[in-house]
Amino acid sequence: MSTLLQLDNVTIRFGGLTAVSSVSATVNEGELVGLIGPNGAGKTTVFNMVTGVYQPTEGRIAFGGQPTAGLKPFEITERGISRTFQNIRLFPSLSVFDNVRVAFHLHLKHDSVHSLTRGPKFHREEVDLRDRTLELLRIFNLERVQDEPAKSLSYGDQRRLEIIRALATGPKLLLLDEPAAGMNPAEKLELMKLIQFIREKFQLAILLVEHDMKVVMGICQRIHVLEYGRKIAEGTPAEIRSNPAVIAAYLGSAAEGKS
Amino acid sequence: MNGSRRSFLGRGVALGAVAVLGTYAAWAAPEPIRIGEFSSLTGREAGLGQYTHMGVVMALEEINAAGGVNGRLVEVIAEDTQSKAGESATVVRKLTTRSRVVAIIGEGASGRCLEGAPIAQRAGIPVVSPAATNPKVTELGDCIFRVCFTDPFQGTVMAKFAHETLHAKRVGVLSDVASPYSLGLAEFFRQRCRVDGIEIVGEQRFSGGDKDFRAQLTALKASKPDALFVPSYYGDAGLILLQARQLGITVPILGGDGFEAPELVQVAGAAADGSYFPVHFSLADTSPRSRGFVERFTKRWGKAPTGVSALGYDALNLIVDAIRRGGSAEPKAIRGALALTTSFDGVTGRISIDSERNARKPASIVRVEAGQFRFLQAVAP
Amino acid sequence: MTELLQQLINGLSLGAIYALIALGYTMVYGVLRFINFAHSDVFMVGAYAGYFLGPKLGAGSIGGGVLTLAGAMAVCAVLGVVIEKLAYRPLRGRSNLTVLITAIGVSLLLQNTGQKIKAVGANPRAFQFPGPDGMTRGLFPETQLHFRSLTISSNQVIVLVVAVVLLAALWWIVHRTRIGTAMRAMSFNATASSLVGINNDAVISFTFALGSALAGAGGVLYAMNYPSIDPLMGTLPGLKAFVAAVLGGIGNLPGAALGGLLIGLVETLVSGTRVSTYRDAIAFAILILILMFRPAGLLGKLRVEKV
Amino acid sequence: MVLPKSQLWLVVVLLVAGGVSAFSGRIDPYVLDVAMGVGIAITQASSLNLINGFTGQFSLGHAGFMAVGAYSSAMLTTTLGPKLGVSTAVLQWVLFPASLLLGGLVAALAGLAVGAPSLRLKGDYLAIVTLGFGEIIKVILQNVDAVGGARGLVGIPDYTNLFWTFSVAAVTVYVVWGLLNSTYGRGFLAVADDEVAAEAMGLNTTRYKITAFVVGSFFAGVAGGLYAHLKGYLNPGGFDFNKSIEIVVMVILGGMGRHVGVIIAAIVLVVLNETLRSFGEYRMILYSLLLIVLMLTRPQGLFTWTRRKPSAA
Repeated sequence: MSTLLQLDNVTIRFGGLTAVSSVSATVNEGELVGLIGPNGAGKTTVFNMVTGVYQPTEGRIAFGGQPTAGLKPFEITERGISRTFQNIRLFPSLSVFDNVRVAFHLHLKHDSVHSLTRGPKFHREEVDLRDRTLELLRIFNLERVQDEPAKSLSYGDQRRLEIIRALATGPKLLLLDEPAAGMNPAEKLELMKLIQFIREKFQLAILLVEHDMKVVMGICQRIHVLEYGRKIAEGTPAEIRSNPAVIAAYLGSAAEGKS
Repeated sequence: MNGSRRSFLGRGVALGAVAVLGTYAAWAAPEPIRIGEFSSLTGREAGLGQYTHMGVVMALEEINAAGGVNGRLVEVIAEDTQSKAGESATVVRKLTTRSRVVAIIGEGASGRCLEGAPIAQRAGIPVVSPAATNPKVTELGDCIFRVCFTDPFQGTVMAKFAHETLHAKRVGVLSDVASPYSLGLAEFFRQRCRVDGIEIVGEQRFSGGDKDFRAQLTALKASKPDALFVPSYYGDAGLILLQARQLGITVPILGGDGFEAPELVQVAGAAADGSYFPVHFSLADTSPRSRGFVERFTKRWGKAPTGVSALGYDALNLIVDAIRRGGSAEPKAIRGALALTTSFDGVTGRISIDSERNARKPASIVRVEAGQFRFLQAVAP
Repeated sequence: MTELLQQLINGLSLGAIYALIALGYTMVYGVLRFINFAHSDVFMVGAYAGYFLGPKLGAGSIGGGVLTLAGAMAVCAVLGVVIEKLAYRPLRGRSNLTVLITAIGVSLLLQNTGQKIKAVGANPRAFQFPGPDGMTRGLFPETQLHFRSLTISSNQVIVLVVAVVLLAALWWIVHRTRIGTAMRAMSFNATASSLVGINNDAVISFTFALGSALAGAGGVLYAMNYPSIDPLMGTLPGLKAFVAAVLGGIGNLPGAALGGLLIGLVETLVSGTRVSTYRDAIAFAILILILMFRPAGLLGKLRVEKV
Repeated sequence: MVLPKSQLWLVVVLLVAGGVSAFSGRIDPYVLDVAMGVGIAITQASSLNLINGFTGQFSLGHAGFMAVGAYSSAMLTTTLGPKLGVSTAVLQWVLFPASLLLGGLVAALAGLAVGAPSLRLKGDYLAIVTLGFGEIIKVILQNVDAVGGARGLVGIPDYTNLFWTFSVAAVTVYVVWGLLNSTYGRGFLAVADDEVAAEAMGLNTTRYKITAFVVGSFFAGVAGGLYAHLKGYLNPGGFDFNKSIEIVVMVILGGMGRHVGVIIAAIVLVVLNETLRSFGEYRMILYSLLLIVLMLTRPQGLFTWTRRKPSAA
């Protein structure tokens, strides 16, 4: 198994605040990795650095062996990283269908000029993209609402649509930011199956930020643990469960929360 | 400023009367002669348009009270250009084709006249501008006339005045970059100064509608002129005079016909004293014709006329005179008769139309003294 | 050197007025996140309020001048609150653009109604008041103070003093009173502020009253310095003040004051040079340049979008 | 098959415009003038709609781009036209379209120059930069004697006719519609909805925004050329901030990001301006009241009965 994503001593500071400090981590091809930690540990910040929203202050991120420094988010998506957001960020006024269709953008052969000349090649591609979009929607059972505006979907469906949209970019690595947030236990179970299914069906690696221990422990092969921007542990779910530093971090924060 | 509405009502009454008479005696009363007017009745230069319009309406009422011309009543169809670019072309098209007017008065502002007049020219409808002083206006074509003097005339006259009467050797110029009127005057003033050997020691610009001229005036003051030439409209001029005196500039300030309005003195107060400008028509003019006009105007509108009121009054009377002389209300005939105008007795002076379709008539230079415009001297073309 | 000093003084007094108007833009933006285009016409109304109140309140003396100023501010405060209640409040929660167009509508309404009302009219009016001796006088007794070849008008001093007093009062209200704290809370997070029991509607009304009062003061001071008023007089200073607010960082009170002073100074300094006719262009060019390097304005903080 | 149909529509409109134009001699010139004003307004509003409505930018400088196009185009026809020594018909049917193209291209360049550096600004900041740009253009035009300065540019030939105005309007509408109705084009809407998400989905949002700006400015410039050759006279003061606002109002009244609504709004506002003319001084009061009442009662825009079409491949 070769390394897909590699973080070497990555640090980012906002003004005086060090949000992530010297974190190193890897995700291998086809692997399902969890990234956990108490609130404010810097998990989403790591996502934002990986996807190019923020540039790390120090350290190096490489994807497929190539450094990603200086790349814009869309260029990183081009390389094969796609993501969902902690607070759902669909295109609310676009239809469900268009939300997914737009994400095929990277694979488009046509551009503004073809949109105007509208030759046979343009049309063939549009038909092809429609089929691929519908196929994706069908897999996830959303084709019945394809013409609804995305904002009218239920919360669970919006979460799923966001994952579908991310898949449409054709990623090698999918970053999921708290996909189980706001779900009830039954939905969480459903989600775990869905994540497993995606990984196998689309043959990709997944990096998962999640609060729910059950979900993380249940599906991840490896887990990285952050606290206050530092990595405090890494290992299999079993290792993490018995790691004293992790227990301290979680119990500590739990104890604080209760007092 | 309620001129337009009252005129609208007035016109309504007149029209109503015509209509009522018409239903009973359609065979007897010929259709009125329609004359168009386009002016800035609203917007930034509404003052200019409304004062002109009041003069036009007064002329109209007098003409119709006297039985019209050639046995027909006259009707004026006024359109508003809102002081905006792009409107004049449309309203002139409306006047020439919709309202089927035989002649047009307007517009006082040179810029909008340049936009609207070519359309009348193409339609062969004569235009008489009351107050567009830009030389380009009558160059537009053989249908375009004016009853006012031109920028070259004013600029030249004021330079000559600075030289001969004020004995100025060094002058400063402050002109409005957004106004073709102001730039034109400044240009011809400069040309004449070169001829007379007056040195232009400072040149500053502002943009119409500005309120603070202290920076430019401070710079001008530093160049120690004997006189300042400030071609601009009264709105800006009032503030310029005020601020110039506040900054301790005591030399005479010369302006253009745009200075003439009661607001100049209202705004500048005592600071207006010692400024000089040419007028088309002086309230202090003692000729019976002018005095009568001022009296009738004041009675009709409850306020004194300005130069453009008199020009608007003359513009309509000149057209009607041409209809009378030519014996026809056809645009072509009116144009022909207008071109042949000699010694038309207007309230702004004896007007002759020259081969360039400009009015040849004397101008008066006034001096502001204790808030009054005092007639100083007449200058012939 | 004297000329430069003179220009600086002129610029400072013009800038102080811009600052007063800019504060209103910025305050409304702070709590409602929209550009109140009608603000420049509230400024115009302020000048007319001063024009009509002046003779009744004894303009021409120091006391009368202050009363007139206060009266105009009160009129504008009421006007601001009324505009907000009638035109903006029903649109609460709608898109910014909807409110923006409404604001443009209100602005056009004020301008054109002004032109039509007989007492106001389209023609410029002189902002002067009849004195007992039959001569007209300004809002305040006026003298020219000379320092060597430097000339400072007492009006310029008054503008600066009034601006400083009003800015201090504003600072006190915003930082030392309950309603000011509520304003700050709301501009920080409107939803949260309503959750902790702040009456957002009251805060908005108050903000409009405050901002409009400042615009009213600006209008009177502007008219006093440039005593020719007309219904369209608000447009240009309004635009400049708006630029000032953005320059300083819209939503930021000291930023608006700083932006106003800067625009006033730049304008005056440019006016005295060869490129004076490019003055408005230069003011905008500076704004654009500053925004290129500081996209949130001079003192504004860029809100890092949470992803 | 949708796509030949869309192009068919374009051809039909062009033919009708040509046909009607051939008989324009029989139409009341005033009506003709207003009709051409409508055509130009449709071009202006639709092109701004691409920027403000569909891509979610907020430009307040459309009049500036229009001015750039108007002056470029008018300079070409007034300086080159008389030197060519060919018939007016040739000038009107060959030189004039070339001048419109030139006007569009120069405006598009200006759009690029303004758009590229300023697109990282958002919302109100972008609005003020575009507004500033418009004012800068106006001031420059006022100061350049070669284009008439403040006096304005006189003697522009009246080449604009029904055919040209409505052809340009039709092409503009087609281009905006065509750009948006493709997988590529949905990207404009995605950028308007959520830039961060769009970027994360691999969309080069900057490129989208610049494309919208450049295409929008191009057609604003062409509209300017039409305007110049309709009015026959250009004055920098005519392209001020209020002109930009007029166009923004059309877009918002029509419903941001609606094709048909914005066209209707452009027509209605031009016709309204003429209808209210007889109200004289009350016109602007009525206009402003109408604006306020409309926004209070139909804030989503006046002409938006249906939901935006969800998808059209």
